[in-house]
Amino acid sequence: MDDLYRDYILEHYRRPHNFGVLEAPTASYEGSNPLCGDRITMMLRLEDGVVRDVAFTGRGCAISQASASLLTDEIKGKTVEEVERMTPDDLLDLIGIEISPARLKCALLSLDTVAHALADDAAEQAEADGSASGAGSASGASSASGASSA
Amino acid sequence: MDDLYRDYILEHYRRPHNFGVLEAPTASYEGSNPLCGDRITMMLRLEDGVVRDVAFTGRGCAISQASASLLTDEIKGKTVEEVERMTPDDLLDLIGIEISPARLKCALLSLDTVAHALADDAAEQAEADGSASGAGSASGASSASGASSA
Amino acid sequence: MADLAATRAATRLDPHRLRTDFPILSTANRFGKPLVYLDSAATSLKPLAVIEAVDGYNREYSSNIHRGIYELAERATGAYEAARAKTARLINAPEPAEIVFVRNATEAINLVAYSWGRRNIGRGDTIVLTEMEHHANLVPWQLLVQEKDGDLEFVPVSDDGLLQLDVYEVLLHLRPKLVAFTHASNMLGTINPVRHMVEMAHAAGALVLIDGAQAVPHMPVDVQELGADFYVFSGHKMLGPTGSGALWARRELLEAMPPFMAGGDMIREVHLRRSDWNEIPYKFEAGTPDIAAEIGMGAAADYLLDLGLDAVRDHERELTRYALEVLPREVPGIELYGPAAEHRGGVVSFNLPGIHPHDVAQILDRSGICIRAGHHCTMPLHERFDLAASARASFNVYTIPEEIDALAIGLREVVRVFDR
Amino acid sequence: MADLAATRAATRLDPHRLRTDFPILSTANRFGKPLVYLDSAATSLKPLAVIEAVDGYNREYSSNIHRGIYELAERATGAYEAARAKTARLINAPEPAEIVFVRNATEAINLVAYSWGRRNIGRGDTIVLTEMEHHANLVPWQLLVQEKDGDLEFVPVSDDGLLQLDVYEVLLHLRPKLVAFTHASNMLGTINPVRHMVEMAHAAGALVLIDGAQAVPHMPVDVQELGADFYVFSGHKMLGPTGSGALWARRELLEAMPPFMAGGDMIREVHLRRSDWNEIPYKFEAGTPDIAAEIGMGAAADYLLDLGLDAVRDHERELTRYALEVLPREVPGIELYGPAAEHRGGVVSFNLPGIHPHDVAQILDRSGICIRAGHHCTMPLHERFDLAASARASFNVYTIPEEIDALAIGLREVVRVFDR
Ligand SMILES: Cc1ncc(COP(=O)(O)O)c(C=O)c1O
Ligand SMILES: Cc1ncc(COP(=O)(O)O)c(C=O)c1O
Repeated sequence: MDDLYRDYILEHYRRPHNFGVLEAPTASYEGSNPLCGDRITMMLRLEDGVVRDVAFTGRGCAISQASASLLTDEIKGKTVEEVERMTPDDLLDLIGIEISPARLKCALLSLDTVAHALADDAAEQAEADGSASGAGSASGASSASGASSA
Repeated sequence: MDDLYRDYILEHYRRPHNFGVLEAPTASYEGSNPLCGDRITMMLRLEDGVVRDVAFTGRGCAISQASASLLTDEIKGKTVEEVERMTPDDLLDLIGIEISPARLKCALLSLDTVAHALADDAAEQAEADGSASGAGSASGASSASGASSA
Repeated sequence: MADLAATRAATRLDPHRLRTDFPILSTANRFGKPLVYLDSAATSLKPLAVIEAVDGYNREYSSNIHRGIYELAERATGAYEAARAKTARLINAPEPAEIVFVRNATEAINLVAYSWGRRNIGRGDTIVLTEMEHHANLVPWQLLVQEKDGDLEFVPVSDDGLLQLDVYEVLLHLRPKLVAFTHASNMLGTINPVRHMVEMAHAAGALVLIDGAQAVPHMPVDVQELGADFYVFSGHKMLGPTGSGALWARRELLEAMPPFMAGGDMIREVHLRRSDWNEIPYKFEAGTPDIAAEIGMGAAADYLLDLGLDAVRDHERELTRYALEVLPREVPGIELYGPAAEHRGGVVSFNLPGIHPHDVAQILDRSGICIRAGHHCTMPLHERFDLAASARASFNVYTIPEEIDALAIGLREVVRVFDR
Repeated sequence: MADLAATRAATRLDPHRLRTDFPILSTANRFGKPLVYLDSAATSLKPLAVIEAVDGYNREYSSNIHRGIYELAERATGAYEAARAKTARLINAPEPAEIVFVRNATEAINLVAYSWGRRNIGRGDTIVLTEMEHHANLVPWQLLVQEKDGDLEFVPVSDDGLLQLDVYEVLLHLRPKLVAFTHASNMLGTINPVRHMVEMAHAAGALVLIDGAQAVPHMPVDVQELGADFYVFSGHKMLGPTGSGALWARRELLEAMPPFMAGGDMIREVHLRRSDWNEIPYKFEAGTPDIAAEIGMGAAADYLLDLGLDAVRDHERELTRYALEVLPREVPGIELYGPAAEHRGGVVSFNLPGIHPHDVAQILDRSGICIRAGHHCTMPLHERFDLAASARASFNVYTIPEEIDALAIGLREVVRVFDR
């Protein structure tokens, strides 16, 4: 009956993969969808342009939680460029169920939050590179946390 | 065919009675109906509580001009109290044609303006009486001119 | 005694019968399920009388008002002003001229904040609100006190969803210039003791704005008896069209207030560098108003007055009592918010443990059941109860107990989906 | 060549045929006279497509938007956002998100005056307007410069009803912050050289607001080609419902502007003492919008696009040319205002010597002919021409030459009544 609430979606919702806090992430971002009260923090450890590890915390509906669970599985081990190239459609394919317009923001919150985390990291890198010498360590934890613009 | 534009209405419009400037009025007021551009100045000479003379100037539609013409005929010689007691219905009876809601303001502008002139005069009298001695001449021309609140 | 009971019975609502007045109630969703509409607090359905009032204007006499000297324009002007008189009657306003037509309750509150507020609230002045306000009765005041360097204070809400009047009393010692609160909460359902609260505010020298968006559709409202200074509501929540709404305020207040928006109709005379204003209510109705919608609101006011607002209130209180009894019994674990049926309108907010309200709403939709999920434009109230979101069922004159049964069955299905 | 001519002929309007789309055109007045509606500049009649779009929402899927997770709400949200896309297409806006739905052109201008104006106009800053503005594009700026101690300057109008661009040039040397003018005059009919005027304003560093209330319904409008910064119009003048309208502005401008009204939907997060804003256009649409009316405006946009705005303009230019030829010939002594048909929209204002326009309108009403009499919300323009008032006939897609003939006959009757 319920296309949306397939077993594997509920499975990911009940026991999300990569749920928890990542020690010393190099990039992180807190995204939110105030309309639903969904709120999720994505933490990534990037090394040599590759997503070495990823985890998330937060609360939300089955769609947003399952989406985060599936997405984190997907991007672990991928290069940053590969992740940056991911489109909403890629994520929707991954989720594999039909999402109505009203739930699109729930489904895409995870990807949106990852994108923000990566963008912030890139901005900091650029700044660190630009500000030449000094304590310009590009590997300092970028725990940029803020509101997503989604 | 035209209930509104009876001969006597047009007659009053073309040759309004009491049209012109009154020398040394004791009360006067400029009323206007900005929506139509109607604008009329009512001038009265009051003596011992009686309207000794009255005249008006201004421009407006047939209804407002005929109304002013008929009204000035009517109030000449009446006591101020009698004039103050006149209601919109009295004036509409005088005009004798059926006025649609949209034209009511045109029809009543003359009465409204007379009422303002009398009210201003009364206020000045009261002030003059109140301010005791001095040059408190109650017969100075009250040329209170301003916008009607209609 | 028997006679009295008979009269009373005669004035009861027959919701099954009046449902035929609402064409949408005979539609079905994409799965062929009949509509179970439990989102009336967001917007109400519209009876034929309202639909046809709008359609009649659009089809037969659509023309502009106030400035036309031809039959159509006179008919439109007549209908528009008649709607104002009907709206005045609905809340027993002393005169129709005190009714300003606006798009919705939100615009009415913004009008007061801009026009009255910017002139009367200054540095250090306090406005008292409550923790249960809809964003519409909160954010405009935030903007105002930010601009004017004033202060906001909030009457807290108790665990059972009531305003803490003892704190209100203390806050009034701050001598606020304005107190603004909702007549009925759109999340908890709480009906506030507004008459008493107005008295207290007046005794402290404050003016009072009441947000009646959730009250006018559901109970008798008499602004003169309440003694309020400003009262606002939306047409679309009281069986009327979107785009209609009203601000009521006492004549002296409206006359002293500067205009909000400027343009045609609200002026008396315009020169290149100065203008003066038309009389009330036109001073506040700049430009071509939503003639069709306000005429529709007039028809809605008539419809409600014909039903009788006492009967409406009785009907909805019974529904609420029924829901508060059925839901906890039939849906194990359901968490309900808000006070007892006696103190609340037809609004029941709840959560199912471990299931996000969005998922609840989505699964109910399959069965044709429409409820709301989210923060219902009351984020601070949700924070107060430490909720990220809630689900809400809300009722109106056309709601029947069978729909509450359907909701209970639907919620069991939701639990089943998540438990499987 | 023949082919081209055929195509051109094929895209011409057939006003007689499309009149059947307007149910009101088959009504008659209290004397049984068929409707001759010549007051389209005040508000337009509505075609079935619009009437039914409104009625369909009210009957079949009336529900609130944006926040509902059920079928009705998704349908309503879809229709509302589709209307935004259609409205964007009508004026070739780069993206639908740049269309803010408002009640009417008046609200759109007030929105800009409050939100952009209060932040960007300061002491001594100049705003350039023209003498031919509707009060809607004059009084909001008067209020703004009064508050901020700024200045207004006015481009004068020549005797033949054209803006004096040489003076405009000089006024631009004052380096105004904003220039605001009407695309087409609702009294003279003048279509202003807006593209050129925008270029001149931009060269002088000013932003430009164009009041398109009398343009959008009648000719192709392309905001990108015009290069405007703000463009406003009303739905009810473009065959749409009352209560609908739009502000278009460039994304960067809208994003930088603070909110106008505050409440539900325009926020992202609300706390008791601070809030932040939703993305555009929602930041400017506080509260429940006029869903039904905006959906109706979308249908009107489609209707106009289907007719083809070039064909609409051609039709109305021909009508105007015909009127300017017939009226002076058939109605001795008639005084006409405004420029030649080439430079004007379907608006013809006039006076009969010695007869007040109210009387003209009243007598025409007996024959079922609807025209406007008064100052048409352009008092300063009437002062400029030393007129207390004028009569105005205005056209739309459904207007036919026979109605201009009827007007001429009616006006001769008016003269007869007054001369008898
Ligand atoms: C040129 C112009 N601007 C603005 C307006 C105001 O339109 P609305 O009353 O729909 O806000 C009008 C309508 O009369 C107009 O003709
Ligand atoms: C208590 C309360 N106030 C104000 C509003 C705002 O109503 P509208 O969106 O019609 O302006 C609502 C509607 O959600 C409400 O429930």
